[in-house]
Amino acid sequence: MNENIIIAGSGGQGVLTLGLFLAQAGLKEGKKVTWLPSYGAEKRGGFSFCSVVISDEEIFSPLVAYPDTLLLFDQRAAEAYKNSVTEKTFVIENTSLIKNDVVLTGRKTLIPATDIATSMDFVKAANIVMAGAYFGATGKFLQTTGEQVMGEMLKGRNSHAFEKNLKAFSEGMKFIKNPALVAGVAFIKNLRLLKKKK
Amino acid sequence: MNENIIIAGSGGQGVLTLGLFLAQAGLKEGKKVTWLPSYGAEKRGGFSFCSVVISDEEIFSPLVAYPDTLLLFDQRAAEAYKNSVTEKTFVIENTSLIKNDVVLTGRKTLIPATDIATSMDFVKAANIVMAGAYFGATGKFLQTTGEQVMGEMLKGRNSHAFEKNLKAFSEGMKFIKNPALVAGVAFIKNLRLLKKKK
Amino acid sequence: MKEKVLYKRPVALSEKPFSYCPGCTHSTIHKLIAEIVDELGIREKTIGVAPVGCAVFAYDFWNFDVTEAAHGRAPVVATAIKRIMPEKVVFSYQGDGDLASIGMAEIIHTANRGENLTVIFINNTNYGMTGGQMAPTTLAKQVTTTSPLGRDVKTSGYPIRMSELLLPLQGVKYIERVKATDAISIIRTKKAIKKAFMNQITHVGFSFIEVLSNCPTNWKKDPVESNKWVDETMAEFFQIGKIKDIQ
Amino acid sequence: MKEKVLYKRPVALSEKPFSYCPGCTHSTIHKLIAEIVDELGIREKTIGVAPVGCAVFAYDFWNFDVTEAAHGRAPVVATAIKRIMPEKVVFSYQGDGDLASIGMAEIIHTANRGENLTVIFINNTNYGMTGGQMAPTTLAKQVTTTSPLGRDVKTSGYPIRMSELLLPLQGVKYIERVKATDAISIIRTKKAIKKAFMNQITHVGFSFIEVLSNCPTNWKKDPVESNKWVDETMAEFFQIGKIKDIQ
Amino acid sequence: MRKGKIKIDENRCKGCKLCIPECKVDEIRMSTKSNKYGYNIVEFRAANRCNACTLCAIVCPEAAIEVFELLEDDK
Amino acid sequence: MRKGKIKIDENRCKGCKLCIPECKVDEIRMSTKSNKYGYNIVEFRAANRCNACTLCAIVCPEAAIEVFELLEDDK
Amino acid sequence: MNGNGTVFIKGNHAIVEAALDAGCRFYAGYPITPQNEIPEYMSKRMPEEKGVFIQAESELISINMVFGAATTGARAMTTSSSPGMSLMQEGISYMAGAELPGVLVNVMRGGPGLGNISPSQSDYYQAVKPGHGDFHMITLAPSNLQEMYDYTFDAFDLADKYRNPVMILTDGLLGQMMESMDMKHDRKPLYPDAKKEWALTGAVGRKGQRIVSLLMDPGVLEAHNIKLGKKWKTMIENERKYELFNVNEETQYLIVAFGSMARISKGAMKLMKDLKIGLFRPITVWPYPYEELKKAAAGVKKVFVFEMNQGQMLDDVKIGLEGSKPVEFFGRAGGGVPMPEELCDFINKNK
Amino acid sequence: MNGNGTVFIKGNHAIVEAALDAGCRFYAGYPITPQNEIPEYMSKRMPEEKGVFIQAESELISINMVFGAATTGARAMTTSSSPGMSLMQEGISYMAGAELPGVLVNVMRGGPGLGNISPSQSDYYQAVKPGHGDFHMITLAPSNLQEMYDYTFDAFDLADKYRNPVMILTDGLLGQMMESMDMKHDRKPLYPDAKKEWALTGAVGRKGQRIVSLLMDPGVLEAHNIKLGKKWKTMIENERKYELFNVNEETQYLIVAFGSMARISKGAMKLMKDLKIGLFRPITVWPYPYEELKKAAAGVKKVFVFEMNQGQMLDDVKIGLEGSKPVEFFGRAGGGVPMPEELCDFINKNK
Ligand SMILES: Cc1ncc(C[n+]2csc(CCOP(=O)(O)OP(=O)(O)O)c2C)c(N)n1
Ligand SMILES: Cc1ncc(C[n+]2csc(CCOP(=O)(O)OP(=O)(O)O)c2C)c(N)n1
Ligand code: SF4
Ligand code: SF4
Ligand code: SF4
Ligand code: SF4
Ligand code: SF4
Ligand code: SF4
Ligand SMILES: [Mg+2]
Ligand SMILES: [Mg+2]
Repeated sequence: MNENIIIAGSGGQGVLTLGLFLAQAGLKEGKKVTWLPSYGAEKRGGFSFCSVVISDEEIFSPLVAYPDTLLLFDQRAAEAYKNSVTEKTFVIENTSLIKNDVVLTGRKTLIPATDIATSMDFVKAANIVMAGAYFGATGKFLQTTGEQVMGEMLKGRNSHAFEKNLKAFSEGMKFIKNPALVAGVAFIKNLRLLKKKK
Repeated sequence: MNENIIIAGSGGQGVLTLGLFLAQAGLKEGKKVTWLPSYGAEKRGGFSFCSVVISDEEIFSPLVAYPDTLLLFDQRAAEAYKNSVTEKTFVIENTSLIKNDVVLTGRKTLIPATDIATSMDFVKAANIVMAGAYFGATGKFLQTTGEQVMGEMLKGRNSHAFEKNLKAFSEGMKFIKNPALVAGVAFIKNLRLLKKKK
Repeated sequence: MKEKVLYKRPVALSEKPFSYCPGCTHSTIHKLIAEIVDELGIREKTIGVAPVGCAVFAYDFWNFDVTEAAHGRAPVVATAIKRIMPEKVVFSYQGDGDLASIGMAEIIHTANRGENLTVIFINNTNYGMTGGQMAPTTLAKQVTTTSPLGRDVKTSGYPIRMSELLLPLQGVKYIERVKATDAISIIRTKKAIKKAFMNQITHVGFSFIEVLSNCPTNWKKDPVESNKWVDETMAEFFQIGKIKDIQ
Repeated sequence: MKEKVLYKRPVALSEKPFSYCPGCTHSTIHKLIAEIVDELGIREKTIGVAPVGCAVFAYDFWNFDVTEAAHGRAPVVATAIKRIMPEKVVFSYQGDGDLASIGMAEIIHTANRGENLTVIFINNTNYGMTGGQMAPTTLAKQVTTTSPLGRDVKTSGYPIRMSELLLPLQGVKYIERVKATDAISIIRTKKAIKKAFMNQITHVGFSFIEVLSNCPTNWKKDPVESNKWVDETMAEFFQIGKIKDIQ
Repeated sequence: MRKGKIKIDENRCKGCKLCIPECKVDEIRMSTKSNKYGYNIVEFRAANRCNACTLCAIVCPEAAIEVFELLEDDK
Repeated sequence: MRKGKIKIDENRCKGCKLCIPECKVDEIRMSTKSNKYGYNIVEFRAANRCNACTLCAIVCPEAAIEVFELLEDDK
Repeated sequence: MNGNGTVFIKGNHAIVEAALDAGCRFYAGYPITPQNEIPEYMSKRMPEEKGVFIQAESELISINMVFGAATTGARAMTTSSSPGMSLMQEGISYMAGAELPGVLVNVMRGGPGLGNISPSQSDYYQAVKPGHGDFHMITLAPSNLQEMYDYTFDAFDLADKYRNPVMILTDGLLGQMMESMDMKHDRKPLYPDAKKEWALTGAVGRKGQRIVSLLMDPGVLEAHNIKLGKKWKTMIENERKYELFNVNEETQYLIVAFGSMARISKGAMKLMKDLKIGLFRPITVWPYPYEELKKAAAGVKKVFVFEMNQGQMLDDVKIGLEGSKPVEFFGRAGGGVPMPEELCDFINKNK
Repeated sequence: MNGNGTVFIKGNHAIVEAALDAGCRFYAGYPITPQNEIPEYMSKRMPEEKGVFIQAESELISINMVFGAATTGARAMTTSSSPGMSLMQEGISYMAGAELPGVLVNVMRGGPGLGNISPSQSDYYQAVKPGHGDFHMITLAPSNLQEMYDYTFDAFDLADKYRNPVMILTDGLLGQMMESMDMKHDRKPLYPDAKKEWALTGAVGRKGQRIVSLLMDPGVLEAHNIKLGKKWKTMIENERKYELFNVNEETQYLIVAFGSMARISKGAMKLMKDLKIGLFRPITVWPYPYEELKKAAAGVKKVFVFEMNQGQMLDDVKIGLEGSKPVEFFGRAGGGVPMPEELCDFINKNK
């Protein structure tokens, strides 16, 4: 296994935590892992992104240029990363904040993560919804691994928090596994893409 | 001509000014000259010394290790410089402040410069007395050169100052040129030296 | 119906949107400075010196000449500029980490020399840009990323009141501490900053305006709550008002 | 007749004669510190931090542990020592160039943190060691090697009164300005310095003693005249007395 | 009473909500819109109560609000 | 009155003259001597007026002066 | 976290844990990206270990506090990033002059000036040739988190061994990234109980002693410098450290790279298995392993020098090679971090 | 004084006169031996020329004032000695980053730390490899008073030509000594009237402009660094300066020395006329005239490197020679100044 992930969005969206979550999942399944945030603390509503590499072998470069999986949180992120997508890239887009489809290559899955989180009255969990989408869509890690990691990362917080997060996670998985829902979103979004491909 | 001079004493005795005086005399007579003070401003009653090189040719090293002429103002200076004296060195010692004769090599002339200056009620002019001694004893520069330089260095000061300095200068010359006086001082002082030499 | 414009974006601001966090006082003060520059008609002779701190990007937002000093050194950069071009209007703009921590010597000596400058001091009780560490202005017991248990005055000392500290220096002509938490206080603040600029133009001398400011992001409070905290907690220790005024 | 020793050279002084100029206040204060260390019996737990300035050689004269800080940084060197060994008696000894010019940030932050230290501040209105240049403490109109026409307060500012400057900092417990121009004032000075040491021993906190000092060499005055200038001219601007005292 | 209106530059508004309490006549509220930077922004109600007091503009950190006084044409 | 005497360490004295005015009984004066560093130093007159007040020692920057009280043997 | 001493940790946190394990009980530091996690984490961890944490008000204050702490014999550290390190140059020189141990960490970012906060190696020059005066400072350049931890620990031992400041030269990439590594909480510091006779701990039963760097008497400073020079020679003899990776008789090209760039170079080597490429990685960039480099390069056709700067270590490579091999340089500047593919391209074009 | 433009002058004063002649109208400096005569003399002379003299309260303040002055387009200078120069490293990097001209003079003294106040060349390292980040600074090393004056003047021209700080690297020997030299009051500065379009003089009829060194947008700092790198290449091409003295086909030994040490070496050569010794003197110690050195050494048996430090320029000699010649080093450390005789001895023993 050699999974190169980029997660991109804006400060406050939980981009780095999502990266950490995936990294921990990798570790839990016995992989080598590196996690690299966007450099330093850009506090002023700027970009936020991170590279996560999960591999069976020693990892040399923790920086990912052409990801195997790309998780995009918002429009700016999509603009910024559209060129890092290759034919082999699998893209997960948060359609709640990406209205204008600019990623024209790669395989793609769409999920209105922010809307899902908002509907749970837990807007901060959009990243966990994205995590669920990642687990559901790629199948690279066991769902139970994800749940275990979540438990560890929320250690010390009350059980309510844990359950809410778990819910967000499974909502993400559920959404992505429901072909109808995904297709519903993806159909419209990908029309242009399909046209181009032809 | 290649005259390497060291002047040594303590802060406040006019050691550096004496060096400058000799340097200017050299310049006035068309020589190349360098003047180098003790490094920096050691303000706290410390050593004061300077190297003056006067030469017909370009001067490379402004630092003098083995002087042709060594002017010593006080005991500490004598202690510090006794080892830089070679057979060819000509030493002028201020016996007012050098009670203990430690310079055992080289040719030597003794002058109670501070006493002479004090007797003129102008204790600060001990260095000018020493300058006179230098001019008188070495004959390396014209007396008139010395007087001219003095005039230039005191430019802007009142004529009284000039005359007092001139007086000190000529007292120094006079003393050194009077074999009786010099011998009188030198005789006692050099006894030990003479004994050693034998 | 005809429309009369009562408020519009000042000309001395560039088109670029502020990169500061929503509700941040930096934006408000940037805007006020631009308004004042417009009102005094000095855009062509104003030179700003930006700090190292969140406002390091100030040059992107003001449409007059701006340079950026090393961390803490803005007042001396401004001094050199003003000495060379005494007819220009020169100001430095600094955060509390910049001015009250690393730049303590620079601000004191500049103030003491009585340079005919204006200094705008944005006190938000922490190092905003680097992620909310404790600053010399952090309140007692305030939690920051480097005072996880709250500022302990026994080891870190009490917060420094810069305005009061500069008070005894004879070169200092005008000091006022203001805030910018609502329209009324913003109007007062503008008046103070304008006066500080005028002091420079009329050769009165060194003026210092301390603005009690928020940092919603690092305080982990929304802008409205942040401003409330400024009003209620911060302003209790850092008393608002004119501290010195010599004409 | 028997002889009873009423005054003798303190044990906390080394044998080495002071290298300071005749009549220099540095010597007097060095001696006083040694007397106090003797009297308090703390030679074995005193650690001094010497400055860069004429007193850079202090380590040669005190017979207790001494280190030498970079120019202006003595208070922070002392802080680290004291924090690691709170049971020791730690003081810094600094000139006005060292403390009030390059070391301004260090003294203010140390004072503000309220470090339990003693700072001895030798104010002789110039940079003695480097040859008498203007210092932040140089009096208005005073001629120095870098103010050949006398200090111009319009460009160089007024002299800084360090004791008053530190006054508002809450961490500071004791400030007194003294002089050492005759036996009486020396006795008073000794009392002040001793109190500053005692404050440290009894954990009262940061104490600051400013000693109006002479510099006969650079002032080009003999020691007696120098002290007279301290009494008459310097002490007029820098008022002698207790400035702060909190127990 | 004076009549006024405001114009909010949508792409400058960061939804900080500081303007809302400034408006004593409740002419500003959160909208459901996000701007191109993803900020949930405020909107002018245009409920005809605005008196052009400018307080909202004064408080707006982003200089995102313009205020107009509406003058009777015949004046 | 108390009787006293002082001892001046010749090689420590720098001839600064600060002690001279401190002695209210005029027991200290410039000497004609120079010490090994070339300083013209002061001397104790020993005119039997010293009262061991220690002021000269207190003022001496060089800690060059020691002060002794002279006690009657039988006391 | 992952049991058995293995933790998944951030580079900046690894430095803190190593320092504490090595017995560091004094830390003073000032915020600067990308090393803020060090003072932040320290502010929590140091008090737990009963040590002194001070948030200094500037980098000048940091380094001079470390100076003060070192005079007491305590193990002390400060950390910063590029502009902050520039401000410490005087203090570093003072520490070396006064022969004081201490550990300095530079988590480099892009320069010059304020630059940016991306990873960079552009302080190599200043690290290996710091401050004024004749002195040297051992400088270790880790290239993964295990080394961040291990070498920080080593740095304290080396500092005490030589009574000299020691620097960890790393960058925002290693400081910010997370990776697994083994914690060695039970590693024993060298000389943990060694009585530092020279330290200022109060003149109990002895004369006062001093720690100074001013030596004005003629000749004394020169003698001191010569002593420091000898110490430096011993460091050169004993402390040169480097890694050879894939260097053998068949190696045709040799990459020379340190720190982050070395690990990225390994990534490139992995992509180019058909070319016989070896890597020489100086671990002590000062003392530089000159002879070892020359030896490693002996059989190769060409030497490639890769740095995240415009060619600073290149000078040392030239000194080491003494003109024996052609050298090609590739660098990324101003915070640019290359991908392995870029290095492959460069090698292919210039081999 | 001696008519015809010839004056007998102190090195430190020569620097002041040169700066004023070159149109320097802003000086900020802080006292430190052995350069105190510069601020002292400046405090008198600068106001006479209607320029700004400020006694800065620290070296940090000096350099940052020079930064500020430079933003206005004014010619500005600061001076210091070794420890003070260490404190300026951040500021120098900022100036280079912001592309600001300015002249810095380092009158070196013994180090490390406070060291002493004797002449020394032990800041060579810091001078040629200053501050953080990728930047370079032309550094001129005069060896007599004429050059103190001439190169200080040149420094202002070079600074403006490249919008970069330029350093004069000299020492207490040259700063404190007096010697005769020709004053050239009527020499015209290059670009005296050139409009510095980039300067901040008020945004009259234009948009506001900026002088900064923070470049956060991805890639922008890298592009800026590459631009600075190109500028540096131009400096290397155009500004290398050196002196050959007694170097010809017959030369058997080559001395390499700069500044004071070069003149003392000439003194030694004079004493050893029977040996065929030449001198290679880098005048710009940065950019270092590597190729010229190699060429000069081509025919000699051995190269002697003499420095008033423990071998700092030696690195550059090695880079230049590329192992082509054996090298012997002699240095005096900690403020020691050799006599020509010592150099002769060393040559005789090691030739
Ligand atoms: C010499 C140096 N030290 C540290 C930093 C890192 N740094 C950048 S901004 C900043 C503090 C900013 O805090 P403040 O001045 O309060 O401004 P704010 O962001 O709060 O407005 C620091 C420490 C730096 N750039 N340079
Ligand atoms: C960084 C640095 N800058 C400047 C100096 C030079 N210097 C040595 S002593 C001194 C000033 C001393 O003045 P002050 O502190 O008033 O002490 P004084 O000699 O008057 O007692 C200076 C500037 C230095 N050693 N280091
Ligand atoms: S981090 Fe704080 S100070 Fe900086 S822009 Fe955000 S809110 Fe304002
Ligand atoms: S120079 Fe001044 S301060 Fe220094 S020792 Fe002499 S008199 Fe004292
Ligand atoms: S101008 Fe006044 S009344 Fe109108 S919207 Fe703004 S705050 Fe409300
Ligand atoms: S104050 Fe300005 S930025 Fe904030 S919500 Fe209102 S319009 Fe938007
Ligand atoms: S002790 Fe008193 S009385 Fe005796 S000599 Fe000294 S000052 Fe005079
Ligand atoms: S006070 Fe001391 S040093 Fe001065 S003259 Fe008297 S004995 Fe000598
Ligand atoms: Mg702040
Ligand atoms: Mg002083």
